[in-house]
Amino acid sequence: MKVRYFPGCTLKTKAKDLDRYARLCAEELGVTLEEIENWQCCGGVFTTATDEIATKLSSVRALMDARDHDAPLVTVCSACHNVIKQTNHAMQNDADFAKHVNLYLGKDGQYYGEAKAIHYLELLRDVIGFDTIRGKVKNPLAGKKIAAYYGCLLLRPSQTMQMDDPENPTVMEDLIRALGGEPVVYAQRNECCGGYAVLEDAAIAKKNSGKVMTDAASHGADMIVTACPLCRYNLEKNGTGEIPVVYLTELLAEALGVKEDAHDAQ
Amino acid sequence: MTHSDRLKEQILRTSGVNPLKCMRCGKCSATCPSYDEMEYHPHQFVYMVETGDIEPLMKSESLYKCLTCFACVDRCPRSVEPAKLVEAVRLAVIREKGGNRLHTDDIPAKLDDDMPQQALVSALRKYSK
Amino acid sequence: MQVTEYKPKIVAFCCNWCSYAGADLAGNNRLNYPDNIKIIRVPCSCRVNPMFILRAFQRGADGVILCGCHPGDCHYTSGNYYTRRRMALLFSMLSYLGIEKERTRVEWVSAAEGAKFAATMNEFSAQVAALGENKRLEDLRCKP
Amino acid sequence: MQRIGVFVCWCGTNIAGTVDVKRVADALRNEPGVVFSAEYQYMCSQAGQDMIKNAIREHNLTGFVVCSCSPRMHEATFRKTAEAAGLNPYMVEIANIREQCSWVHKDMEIGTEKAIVLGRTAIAKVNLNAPLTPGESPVTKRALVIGGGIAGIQTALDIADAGFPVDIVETKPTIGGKMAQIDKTFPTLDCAACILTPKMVDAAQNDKIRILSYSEVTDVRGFVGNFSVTIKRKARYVNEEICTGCGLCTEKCPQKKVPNEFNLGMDTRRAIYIPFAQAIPKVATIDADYCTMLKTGKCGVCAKVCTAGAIDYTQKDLIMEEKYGAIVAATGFNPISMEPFDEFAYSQSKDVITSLELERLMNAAGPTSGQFVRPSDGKHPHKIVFVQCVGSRCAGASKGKEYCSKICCMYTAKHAMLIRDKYPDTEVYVFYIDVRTPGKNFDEFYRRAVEEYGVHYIKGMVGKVTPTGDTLRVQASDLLANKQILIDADLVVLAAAIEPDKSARPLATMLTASMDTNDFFTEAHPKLRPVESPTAGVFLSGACQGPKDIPETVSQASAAAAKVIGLLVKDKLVCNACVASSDEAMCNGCSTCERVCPYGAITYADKEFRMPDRTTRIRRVAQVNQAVCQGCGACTVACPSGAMDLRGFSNKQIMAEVDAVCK
Repeated sequence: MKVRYFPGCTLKTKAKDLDRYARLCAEELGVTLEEIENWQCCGGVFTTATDEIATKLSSVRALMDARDHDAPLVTVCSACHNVIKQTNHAMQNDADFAKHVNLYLGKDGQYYGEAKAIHYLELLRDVIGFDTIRGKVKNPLAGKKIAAYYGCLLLRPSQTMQMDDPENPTVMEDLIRALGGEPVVYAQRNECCGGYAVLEDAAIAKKNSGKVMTDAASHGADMIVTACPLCRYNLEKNGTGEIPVVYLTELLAEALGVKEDAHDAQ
Repeated sequence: MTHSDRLKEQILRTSGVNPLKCMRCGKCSATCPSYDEMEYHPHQFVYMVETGDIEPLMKSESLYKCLTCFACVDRCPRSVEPAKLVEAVRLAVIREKGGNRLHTDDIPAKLDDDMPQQALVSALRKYSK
Repeated sequence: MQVTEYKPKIVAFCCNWCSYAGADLAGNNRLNYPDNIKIIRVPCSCRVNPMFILRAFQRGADGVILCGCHPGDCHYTSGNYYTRRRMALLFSMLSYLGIEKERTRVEWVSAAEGAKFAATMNEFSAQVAALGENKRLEDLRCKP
Repeated sequence: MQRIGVFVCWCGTNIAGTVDVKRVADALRNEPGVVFSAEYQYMCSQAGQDMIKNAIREHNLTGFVVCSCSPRMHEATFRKTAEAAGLNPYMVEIANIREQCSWVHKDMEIGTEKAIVLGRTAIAKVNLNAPLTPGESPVTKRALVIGGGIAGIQTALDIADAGFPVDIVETKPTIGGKMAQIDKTFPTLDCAACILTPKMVDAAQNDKIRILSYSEVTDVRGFVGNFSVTIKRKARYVNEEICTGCGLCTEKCPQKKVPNEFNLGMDTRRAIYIPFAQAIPKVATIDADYCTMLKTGKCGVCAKVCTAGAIDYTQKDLIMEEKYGAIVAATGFNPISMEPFDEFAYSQSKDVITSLELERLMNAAGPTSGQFVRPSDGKHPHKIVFVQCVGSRCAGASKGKEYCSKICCMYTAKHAMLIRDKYPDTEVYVFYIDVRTPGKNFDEFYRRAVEEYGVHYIKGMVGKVTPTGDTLRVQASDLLANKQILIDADLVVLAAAIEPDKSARPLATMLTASMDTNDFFTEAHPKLRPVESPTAGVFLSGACQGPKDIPETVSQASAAAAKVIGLLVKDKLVCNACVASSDEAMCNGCSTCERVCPYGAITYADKEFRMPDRTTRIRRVAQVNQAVCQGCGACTVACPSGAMDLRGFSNKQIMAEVDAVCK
């Protein structure tokens, strides 16, 4: 099957691994990620103000593309996903907002939230299925204690994201289990890493990322896995450095045995 | 209508938040990751907007410490959504002329080789107009 | 020549358990309200058939008010909820027919709200008086 | 044609002061149907009533109007007068010319004019009055109590004391309910078992009380005084009559790994079990989900060791049908699931527990035999954090209950106090939003926890609990100090909100008893009829009606019993005469009235009708049960064909009143 794919700015630059492995793994699992043409940056964060319209247009255009192709819109980057899903939710539930957006769109077309925005994890869980993935694992991550790090963007606001239980999420843990690894459950996995505030006040990022990493390490994790480039940056740069941080797709690629191919291709 | 009344109305409108729903439990502040860096804490944002005491908030550094991580929003028992109030007050500041917090000239100094673009665009969106 | 002040004719339906008792309390406390308001006792506000209200307007009433227990306090648990829904529909239909919304009202008056009853009646009477006589729906054959 | 009398009362000067009563009497004399009109100083006096009786006889009156005070005052008086003179009491109408006229207006002219209109309106109504006879129905002199907690037990004991037989239906193998699981009670700190178990024994020994444990109500038919109830007695695979409760089987059963629900899963029991030592009835029950014999046919240890021969693996569920005059719902409450509140790490750490779990941990008969230790490692905790309002007072999109659970402030004070008393080396923190302690000696109790026992009460809420190694890192706000604080606790106790038992909703449907949005039973009147359901003959006891502590539950239980006794002492029930009735010729059987009836008073029957061409046709028509109808009239307005009408407030009568008012 084919799905529409919104990579986002970071995946084209600093987080190329996240993007490359996402495509390879999806292909291996029978799904083609078709990149949307001329996509524009999502803006990184969703502005909650009710009168912020223009900042959300790039997300709406991406969603329109998915609707026109009658396919779900998949993102890997947690931030892009958060912005697009929240925008879609607002288009579906806030008539006033939708009206304003459609005035901006004008002759480009109209949109009322018909498309479905899903995260790569939802693609794995709900479309492909963890059982299928389990069957395709070539290099099980046996003996590896892996701490899933959700951060804030994947789960919250939970009413809108509808991804998982915001306080006790299981999707990444289930995936780790399917890949043969041993998930490590720790309380800080859904707390913020410090996010973009690293530009404003690196101390905040240091404090929060440190807390997350210490908690994961104290529960015996060998590594932390994340879907967000900024989380990875903060954990690596501002964490305690106790354990390595890897991208979710990288881990998946390793288990599915497509990671080497990628290296060969390079 | 006084200036502070107008300000309050503007904040309530842009945020879509009703501070009267607050029951003063303080769970927002209990869960806030930036609490110690803030002068005014999430529950104070809610209370001060309710009482119309908004100007001190606009002058406060607290506006730039919120991570928009939505922990306060998700865990609030009354669905008050304090983070949206912080955002509305911050927008009231940075939408004014000269209100930008982050200036493009200052950015190169803040970057390092690994910093993802995502951090930059997010910060620009949050701190500048 | 004596000029008589125009007094609108108003029918007030009061439920037996709350509003009728509220009206009694208004009387007990000697609170004034216009004499042109006449109360008809019903067991519950939900007993008021839209037909009764149409009949009142046909017979020359200038305003009709329905009083019941506060929502959640209905003696019959849910009667006033029916009233609220039925009357919302009826009043919008009446307004479509040209009977101003100000001529009709549903008000919740508890047995303890004598003062509210009197105040409501004074206010409603003044409101209807301001609109003048009701000509719509009125059946001239019913006029003396 | 009616022959109507009119009696205008002066009420001393109360009416006569602003109403010219003579003019009123004279004016009304000319109204249609009126054959007699008079005024008198006090119509409600004996002399006034005699005047009415004489007029009835002399003028052959078929009905009369009294222009006097509010019908809420003396309608009953004048109805009795009518009855004494041989007139149907429902042929009387009152024109309220005191509260609605003389007391409201000061001007004699205005007062008199209005009094005449009010009198005319009442006459217009009486002209259409018809004699009404209230129906009667017999009463089955036996009560059913659904739920065997402290509420159900108290209600049953009180009803039995008055001499009426009572059945208690309890789904669990024993009565006792939540109170049996509680360690101590506030504000007296006496042990719950010590005050509960004697009551359980009383219930068991009372020959008027039958305890149907391990049973469920599956169907309810009938109406007040005449309920017919189907009860399923679940197979317990032990003959209740023979089992002596010696407990040998529960020691020998090889299946040891069954989570013990009485201790909230904190320890295990056998597949054959007696929930706790003082269980009533004290007989064993086999848990079919775990019994090896029932699942595979191989074992039979319990049958072998039972000297009484009480084990019966072939037992089947038994369905019984019983008749009752009154039903009491006492289905109680449960703490809500802590699953959606995992910011407190309930699923992540064994040392995050609910308050009810703490009760079992502190109880001498609990999983730790009263040793107050952490569930994870069996060590004594030194720092304990209590979190109040978990899942209570939530609104909007959040995941809890909107109401205050009412009991948590007090039991938390109790827990904190008991721990500080027994283990003074323990530091106890309580995070609260508000401390709500209305109740006799309640606030004093809470203050003692703070002032005498040194419990740290902190105004604020816990935001996150992070299990780290040995301890639980509690991140919370201290609103008064305007600080975010971190406490490394050994144990975190969550005051979980309480909710009605899940069985309440289907039961309410069977009883046609109404419920609120939270699945608590609704009372007939929130202030004046708090222990009755709006459905006649159904009464409410305990926390199924709303969150309650033990003293409140017991008061309500006794109040419900008093109401039941008041019903059962009657040989016959006199119904409200002003009830709805359906004109079968007009009814089209659409069911609209049935749907709006709050009492379930309307049923449908297929009836045979003779058609003009002498054929017969069967049609479905509405029938109002006069014993159940309360006469609100909702159905009369809902009826699209106009078949439904309300006696005493008929469409024609009210129309006539409208006409008279508008004349």
